[in-house]
Amino acid sequence: MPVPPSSAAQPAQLWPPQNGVTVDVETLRGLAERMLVTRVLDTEAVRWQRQGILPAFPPAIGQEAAQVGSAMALDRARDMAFITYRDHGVVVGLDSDLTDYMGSHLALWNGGFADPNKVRHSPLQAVVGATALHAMGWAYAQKLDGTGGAAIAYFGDGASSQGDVHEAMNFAAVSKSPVVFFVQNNGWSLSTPLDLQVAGGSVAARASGYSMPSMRIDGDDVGEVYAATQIALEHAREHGPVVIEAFTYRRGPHATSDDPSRYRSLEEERALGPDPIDVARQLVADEAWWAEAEQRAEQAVDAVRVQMQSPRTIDGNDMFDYVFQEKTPQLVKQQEQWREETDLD
Amino acid sequence: MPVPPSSAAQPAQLWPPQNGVTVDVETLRGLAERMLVTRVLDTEAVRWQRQGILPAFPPAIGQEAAQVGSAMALDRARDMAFITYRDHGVVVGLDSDLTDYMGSHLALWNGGFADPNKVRHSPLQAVVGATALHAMGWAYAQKLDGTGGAAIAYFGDGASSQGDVHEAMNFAAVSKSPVVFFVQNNGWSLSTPLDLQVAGGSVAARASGYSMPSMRIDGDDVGEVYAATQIALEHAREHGPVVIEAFTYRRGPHATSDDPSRYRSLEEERALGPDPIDVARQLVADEAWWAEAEQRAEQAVDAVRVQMQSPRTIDGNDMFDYVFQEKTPQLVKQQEQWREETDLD
Amino acid sequence: MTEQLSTQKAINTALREILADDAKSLVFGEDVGKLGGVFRVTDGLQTEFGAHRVIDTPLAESGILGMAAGLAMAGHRPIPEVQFDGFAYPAMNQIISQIARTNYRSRGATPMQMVLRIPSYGGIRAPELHGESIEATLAHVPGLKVVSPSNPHQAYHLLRRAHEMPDPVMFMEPKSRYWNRGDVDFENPGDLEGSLVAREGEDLTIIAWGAMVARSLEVAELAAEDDVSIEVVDARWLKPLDEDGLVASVAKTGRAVIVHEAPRTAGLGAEIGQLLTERLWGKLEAPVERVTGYDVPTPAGDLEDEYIPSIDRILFGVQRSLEY
Amino acid sequence: MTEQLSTQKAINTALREILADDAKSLVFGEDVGKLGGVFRVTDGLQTEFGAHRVIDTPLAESGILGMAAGLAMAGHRPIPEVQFDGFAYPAMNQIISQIARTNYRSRGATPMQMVLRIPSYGGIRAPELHGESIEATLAHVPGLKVVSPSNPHQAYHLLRRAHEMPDPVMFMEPKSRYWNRGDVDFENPGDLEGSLVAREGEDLTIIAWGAMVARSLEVAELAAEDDVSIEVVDARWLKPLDEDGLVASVAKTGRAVIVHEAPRTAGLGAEIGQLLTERLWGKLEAPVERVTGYDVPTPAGDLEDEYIPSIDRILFGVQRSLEY
Ligand SMILES: Cc1ncc(C[n+]2csc(CCOP(=O)(O)OP(=O)(O)O)c2C)c(N)n1
Ligand SMILES: Cc1ncc(C[n+]2csc(CCOP(=O)(O)OP(=O)(O)O)c2C)c(N)n1
Ligand SMILES: [Mg+2]
Ligand SMILES: [Mg+2]
Repeated sequence: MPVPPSSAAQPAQLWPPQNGVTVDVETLRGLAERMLVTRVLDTEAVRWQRQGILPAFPPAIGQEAAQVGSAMALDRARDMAFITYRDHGVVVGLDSDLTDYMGSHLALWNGGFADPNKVRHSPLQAVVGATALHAMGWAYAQKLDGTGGAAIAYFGDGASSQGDVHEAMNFAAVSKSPVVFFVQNNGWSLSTPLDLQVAGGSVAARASGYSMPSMRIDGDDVGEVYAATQIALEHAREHGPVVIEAFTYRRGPHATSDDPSRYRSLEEERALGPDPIDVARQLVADEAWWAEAEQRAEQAVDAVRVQMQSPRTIDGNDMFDYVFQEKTPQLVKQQEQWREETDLD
Repeated sequence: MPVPPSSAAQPAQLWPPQNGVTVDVETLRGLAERMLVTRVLDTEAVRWQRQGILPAFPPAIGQEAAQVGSAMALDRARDMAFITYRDHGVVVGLDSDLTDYMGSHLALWNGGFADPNKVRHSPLQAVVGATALHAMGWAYAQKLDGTGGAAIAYFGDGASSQGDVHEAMNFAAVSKSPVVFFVQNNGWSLSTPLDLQVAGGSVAARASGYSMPSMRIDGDDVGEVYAATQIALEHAREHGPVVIEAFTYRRGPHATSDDPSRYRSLEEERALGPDPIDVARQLVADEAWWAEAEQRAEQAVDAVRVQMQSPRTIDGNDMFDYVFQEKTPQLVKQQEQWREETDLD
Repeated sequence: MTEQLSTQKAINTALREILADDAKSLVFGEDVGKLGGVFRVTDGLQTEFGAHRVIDTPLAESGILGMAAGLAMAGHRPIPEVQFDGFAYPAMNQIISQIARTNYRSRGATPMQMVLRIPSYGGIRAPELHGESIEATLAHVPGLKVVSPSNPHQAYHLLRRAHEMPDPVMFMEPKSRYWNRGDVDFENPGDLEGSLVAREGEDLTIIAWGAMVARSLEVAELAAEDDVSIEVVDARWLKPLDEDGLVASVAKTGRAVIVHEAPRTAGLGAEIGQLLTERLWGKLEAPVERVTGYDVPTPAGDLEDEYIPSIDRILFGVQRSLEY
Repeated sequence: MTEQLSTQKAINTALREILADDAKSLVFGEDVGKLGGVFRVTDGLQTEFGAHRVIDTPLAESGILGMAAGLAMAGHRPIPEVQFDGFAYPAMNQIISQIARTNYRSRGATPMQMVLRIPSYGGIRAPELHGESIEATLAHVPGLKVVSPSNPHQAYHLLRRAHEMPDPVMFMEPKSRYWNRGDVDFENPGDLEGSLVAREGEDLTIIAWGAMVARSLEVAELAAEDDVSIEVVDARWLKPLDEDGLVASVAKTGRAVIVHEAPRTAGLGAEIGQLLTERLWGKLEAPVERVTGYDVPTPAGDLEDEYIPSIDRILFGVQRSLEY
């Protein structure tokens, strides 16, 4: 066969937008406020872990702009976010119930307590890469149902190495499903640096191989993230999938159990460029408002702490009750035996 | 994080070569002769299937140039091919024992009878995509051992959708392992056409996403395939992985059980451009030699037919003897029971 | 209304009716659309319901099952196919970590209502990985239900039933039986829960599923000539197992032989044997016998008959049990 | 020479010695290099043996196992790791279709000599999919061998032994026991084949593996206070199972309780129970008891203690068996 022309359709150039980016003050405040909540939640959660309230915690410190900015671009009436273990900022950005969400980090319940259909985000996904496929399937359903909804799949630079991410991107591009693949390239997958993880160093670079548009953005500038995600979502609704690669940095450890000094130096951590929270503060440029917002964030997180520590109605029965919609006789029997053997204690 | 520069290293441009391609007459004859053997084998095998000698067969008709041309570029002293169910031309191109190879299509033995280390190709792989990973691992071993050997992974446009292919390409590019990913883009994966399979239509287009060089070649021109594969192998030995996408066409059914008229029309099949065998005939440009080569090919395949039908020493014991290098007591017992219950028949 | 159909046609009919009745259902997988599937099980469905609901997907099983999970989260009721049993392995992560757990993870808010069709087991002289029996692997996974029909009537009704169930059902179709015909009574499904006595008998119970049911019925026929009365139970539901039904039959006969194609070690025969022993302690005349595939990779076609339990091997099992 | 080591350190020591002794061995997986693994099992190895032999791979389990297969084809003896049990699922296709079969497929010409290290089972309050017990799934696969050490001495010696074996060995490390210390006698491995009597007893045999061995020993200790003499057998090799060893113990005591963390249905307890019943027909005083995880996805940390067999639950199992 003669070689066909190099690429049928060059993917659309979505970024940077021709007219630049402007985000109005109200929106910026909304974004900044939620970034603050995320930061405080993260900082507090690390403390709660030390106090033994949480068994472990994976802080998102440094990724607030990427998470909050993208989540707030979603249309909660019809869109859906597929999140991982480190996407607290998305949960905050969607105004989801933080106590419900923390149920999962409390080791109370796999995935948390919230109903995904109400809060517009999935239970938190522990298997890296899986969000991409679920977002793709969910997005295909929106096309079928004509809802105009789009899915956003969150995953990391490490997750991008999973075969599932390739399968999802290819399926989505073939079927032109409304998905935004939102990669937080934070430089690290646990202890593994980008150059050992992502050949070529950029996940977005893979998009054109699928004839899919991609956007490489500063993930620490919340205005940029917000605007870019809006553009991507609109493109996705009309034409199909888009990859956003938000460059950011994991400023904390992989999780509370991790010791980053084993694999990266303090110098490296310090040479990062500005903290996204500081970037937002400059964008908002209203110190009085900022001080109030900080206080509100602390109150909000404190309320979570209080609620989190009041006892929840979870017990071993839940373990049996949610395996199926229709419980099997075996489970009924096992549950009975469990009750007998536990009650006798 | 500020967005890093678009792509650190643009992959090398390997194709077309600056000085064009010239393949000497002797080499061309060697290639053409093996293409003929492949074509005759395929044609005969379809007949054998109709006669009930083979339970099924997946002809490679139309892909002889891609397969023979690439296989003959290998250095058999140190390289290794990882093949699938449709790569007879590679087996022929490596002068591997065809009767041993046909053992697998005869349903005598999964993978055939040949020792991969001797014939320099893997047992035929039934799981699409797996060749890419095995080639990658094998290639990494060559780097460790300093053999200078390279692996070539054969797979199809359909197989390219498997997550394993992505994982293999990424690993290979990160570790700069000497692999050539040789995609036969024959337009179809069983009944599924390219546009439903490969977003964007080209597997090679994905290579740059991994900062890996790629070559898009006419897979029906055996000289081009041979030259391109040589270039790719040399690059791989020195610098790391390369993707070759050989554009070709599956001129036959997916397998003898398949009925292509259910999904493609005769018109489409006829509008294909020249048969690779005819291309080779023109390249050789020696009709007398060609006629003799055709005869030799028929004799060679006839010898295979004769050998294939003489009984082989395979019996149910083999089923137990090759599961492990060190047989388990359970298998010893099961084998005994099998003998008892079969001997009594 | 009763019609003589092949299992393949019975499943095709069930799929057509599901697609017609349930706007939220979709069928997808490799080559299920234009080709109608390698076994023609989905023949004609794309023409009738469109390429958006009967979808030729890219060649990627993890993707197919992950897509199914996403669709189910959106309230659709997908009916994906993996082309052959052995190609369920690349999808195991999506099946085990995702499909089996999403209902649990979401506390019932996002059920995984779907039927995964898996052409299963050996017997058609196919290459390796085209004749796997993966029921034990699936049955071990919390959150999955597993069913395997043995004839056209069962295939039609169990598929319709599985589609209605709110939990993920692994539907294991015995591919060697696709072309065998039998009566399908559309109006009278019979009981679709649990196991089914396929033939009554007094002396011994054979428990089988899929293609091994027909073979066990042949064995029972042969044994009857020697005045041995064998009851054949079609287990059908492999998860949950119909403990009471299986126990009832073996309580009556006192002896059980379990037949399956999967390798012996840690196969479902072990679970059923152990269950029967637990429930019928002191009432069994002999240990539960297993006639199974060997602990070897399903061999190439020419050795297939040596691997899959044959009539002779089942008869040996019966004899061992009777002579205990 | 005998030293007090944790299981984690014992495995680390074995790996260091293997890398030093065998130039064809390599260790790789996610974060095994610079970090030394999330459990520090590979601590220091990259510094000592170089990043080419102790490799931080990309985050892709199917890739890791596929790479291992390719390496083994080239005559290397890889020791890959999956970071947690639940992340073996994405690699199942490479494990089942490739690693378990390549020796067979090539008629023994390309053995798959490798050890896959899998930090396994629950007990550390980790999130979901970090506490899976996948031994039954692996043991059902023809072509794999499966072993699980229960203490530092076993961990050290079984790993060294597994590395020498010419077949692929799944090495299931009980992660909740990584930090428990015990004597490792480097010169005297003891018998490394088959099962091991961890405590002798007369009245009943508990069969366990991994972390459940220590728990069963506690149960035996408690039972001794009530004058019940329990023999605890550490099964160790889960494929092939040490049938003779298990049978010998239960022949002596007449009663068996099998303890495992995996879900009950189609777990390895079923296979062992059925085996014991087949081999000891008429000699058992009670049906073989199983004390196992429930048929539910391994729950989040707070419910973990409800799921994993507790001392109480094992004692109930013992009581059921004794009172039968
Ligand atoms: C399939 C799978 N393999 C391994 C892990 C263990 N693991 C959890 S997070 C992580 C690193 C992820 O890196 P990245 O995707 O970049 O996300 P980040 O942690 O940076 O947010 C690993 C290896 C996992 N969760 N899932
Ligand atoms: C993992 C896996 N899934 C499904 C199949 C069934 N199957 C065999 S060949 C084939 C089509 C392959 O197409 P392609 O990769 O383009 O190779 P070609 O047949 O064109 O040579 C399919 C779906 C398989 N062998 N392996
Ligand atoms: Mg990261
Ligand atoms: Mg093809």
